[in-house]
Amino acid sequence: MTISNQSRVLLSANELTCIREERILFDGLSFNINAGDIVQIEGPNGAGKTSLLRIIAGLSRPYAGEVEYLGEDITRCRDEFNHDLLYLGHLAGVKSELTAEENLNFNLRISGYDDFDTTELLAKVNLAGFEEALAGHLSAGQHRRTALARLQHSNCKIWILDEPFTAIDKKGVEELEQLFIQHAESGGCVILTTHQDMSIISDDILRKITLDYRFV
Amino acid sequence: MKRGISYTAAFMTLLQRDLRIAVRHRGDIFNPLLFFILVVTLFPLGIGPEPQVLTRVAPGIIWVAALLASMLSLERLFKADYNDGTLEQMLLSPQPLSLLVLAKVLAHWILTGVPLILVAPLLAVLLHLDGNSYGALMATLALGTPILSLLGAIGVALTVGLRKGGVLLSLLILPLYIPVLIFATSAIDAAGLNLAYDGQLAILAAMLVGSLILAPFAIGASLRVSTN
Amino acid sequence: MWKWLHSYADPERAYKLSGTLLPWFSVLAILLVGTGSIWGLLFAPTDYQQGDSYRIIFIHVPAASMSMAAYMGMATASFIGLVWQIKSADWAAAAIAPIGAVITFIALLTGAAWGKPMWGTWWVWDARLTSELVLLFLYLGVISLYASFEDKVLAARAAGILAIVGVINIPIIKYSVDWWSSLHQPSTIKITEKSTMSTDMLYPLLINIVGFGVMIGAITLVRYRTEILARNGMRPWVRELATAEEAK
Amino acid sequence: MQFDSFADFVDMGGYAFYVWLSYGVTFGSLATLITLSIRQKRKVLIEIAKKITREQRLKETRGTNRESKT
Repeated sequence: MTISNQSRVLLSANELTCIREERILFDGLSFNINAGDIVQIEGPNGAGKTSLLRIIAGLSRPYAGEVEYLGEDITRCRDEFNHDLLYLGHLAGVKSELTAEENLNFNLRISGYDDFDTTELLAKVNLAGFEEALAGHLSAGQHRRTALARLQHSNCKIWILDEPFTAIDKKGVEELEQLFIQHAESGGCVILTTHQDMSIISDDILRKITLDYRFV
Repeated sequence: MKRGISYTAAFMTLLQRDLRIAVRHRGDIFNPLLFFILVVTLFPLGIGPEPQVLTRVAPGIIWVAALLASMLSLERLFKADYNDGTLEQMLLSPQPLSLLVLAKVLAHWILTGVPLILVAPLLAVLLHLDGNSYGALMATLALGTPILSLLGAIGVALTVGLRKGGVLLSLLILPLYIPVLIFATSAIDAAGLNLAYDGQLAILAAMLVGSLILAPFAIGASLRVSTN
Repeated sequence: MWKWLHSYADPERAYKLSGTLLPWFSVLAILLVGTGSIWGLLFAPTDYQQGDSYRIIFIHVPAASMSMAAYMGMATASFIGLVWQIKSADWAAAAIAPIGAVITFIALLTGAAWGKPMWGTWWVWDARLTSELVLLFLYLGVISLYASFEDKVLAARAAGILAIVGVINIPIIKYSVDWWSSLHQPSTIKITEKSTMSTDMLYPLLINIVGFGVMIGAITLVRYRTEILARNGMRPWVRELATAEEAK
Repeated sequence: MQFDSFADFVDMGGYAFYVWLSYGVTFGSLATLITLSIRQKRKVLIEIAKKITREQRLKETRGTNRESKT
């Protein structure tokens, strides 16, 4: 199922339980994510996909259980873990009052990078010429691309992406898929949710974690 | 790819970003200031124009108005960042959260506290503040408004995820503001009577140091709850 | 399948334990508060200065002292809940808050009703009354913050942070209010000096102080049990109770 | 006993209003708090019971959907 030639465990979830407003989304969920994995979390609406991603990213606290990064609880090694984590949620983290360039610049610097060329990175996501445009004036797809440009300049091992393909055209999706494969091959891992079918990442290299809608 | 950005650089990045956004959104700076001026000018209309009465109540009026103006402006401290997802990115940054939070609070203070300090002497003239009190007024505002920003930010961080945060916010933070109000106004009163007021200033300074050290942690913890 | 159920069996145990404790607390509370109040109202001697109006002391002082103690209890529970992530502690804190608010309200109101005959006015900005008022605001803040979050796990964490910030601030607020009131009013107000109290006055007062404490404990247990049920609606044992209750 | 008669007791040396106001409000508000707290339990349980029946319905409809699909 996995393409992991180097089966180093990056992340492991340990008996995760998530309860929201007295409703159990999932419980006793355990899995490992190795270097080289591309993992898709799937399941119907309301099954807790986003909640699971946020728990793995350390944004939400699980009701019980823990997530370990290289064998250590992520709440105990938050700085190291955050150093190796790139998370893109439903909300893009792009401010409409700033230009595309300023947004990218801020997002990269706050993650600690200081050697990058925003013009070049924006060109890679087809935003050449939009550097000076206020993000509020960009289209939904361009807005999303501004956020995704961060992936072009990242040495984080763990990418957690919640619906990264939203509002992205077909060609853009293919480019992203290529990027994910490249990232996985270089020893990283990608954890994502999506409702779209992927064309390049075929089922034999994609690992799936399925969440079911629970009634109890 | 190098990732050796220093704490100072991270701090300045966030500070600059907030200042830049505020400059593009000028209303954020002027609305609380306008509110401050309006509240202060309403008081003489309410209590009457006798200079002696106004002199007596001026410190209280200016400080209460400053409290309310600070609260009004605080509401938006984390709101925009929460709504567009940049707050999540801050929480996931490898930089210490309390540092980033401090940068945001400092930006807020520069944008709302400093204009308030600058305009306060003018309003003091309108309220016939005692001539000896101007120094104390400026000193207490300079020491006190950052405390308001720091303590208020805790309340804002707790309510940022809620839809109806406004009234709740005032209930949460006004009790915390009471000591600042008491010591600041009494310092101004003492100055008006030609008494020493360095004791009150020292207490305000102590509160400032205390909240500088402790508030960022409380704000950070609250933000983690709010973005959960 | 339900793996977390076994390791997290405490809610049920806590529910049962508080159920066993509740009758003892209730009986003791009724006995103590009953004795203290009747003794205070009927048998304690009349104060030579204040006449019979001083009999308010038998509820005012217990309420005032317990309002602060309840806050400390709530903050301690919140702290335990936040640091060690013990959910039963969060529930206890949520159970105490409304009780503390009511007790604080009682302390304020009886203080005012005592102030009217003694000082000639319902309200004075006296240090004690003012800090009691601030304490009421702190309670209301915690309660409304807890109520504002849909997810009560988060609500407890948020309210817990606020309660702890409040605890750090209470001494500062108290000190500043004391200092402020000594600055603004000459000390003409004098309440019964405790040292001159006869034992006939002191005993019912002490009994009522303890009684109020036990009573708060009893009400906390009642609310704690409800809180456990409400927060564990997904567990089978609660569901059994729920279906049994509906069938009634 | 400090009071000679019941009327004396009620009068509280002329402070009847204040004393009885205090005691009345105290025990009144405590009684309200206690009854509300006790009633709350039943309310919570009924609430949970309703939720269970809601979930039961949901399960049935979903279950049939799934069967028809496969």
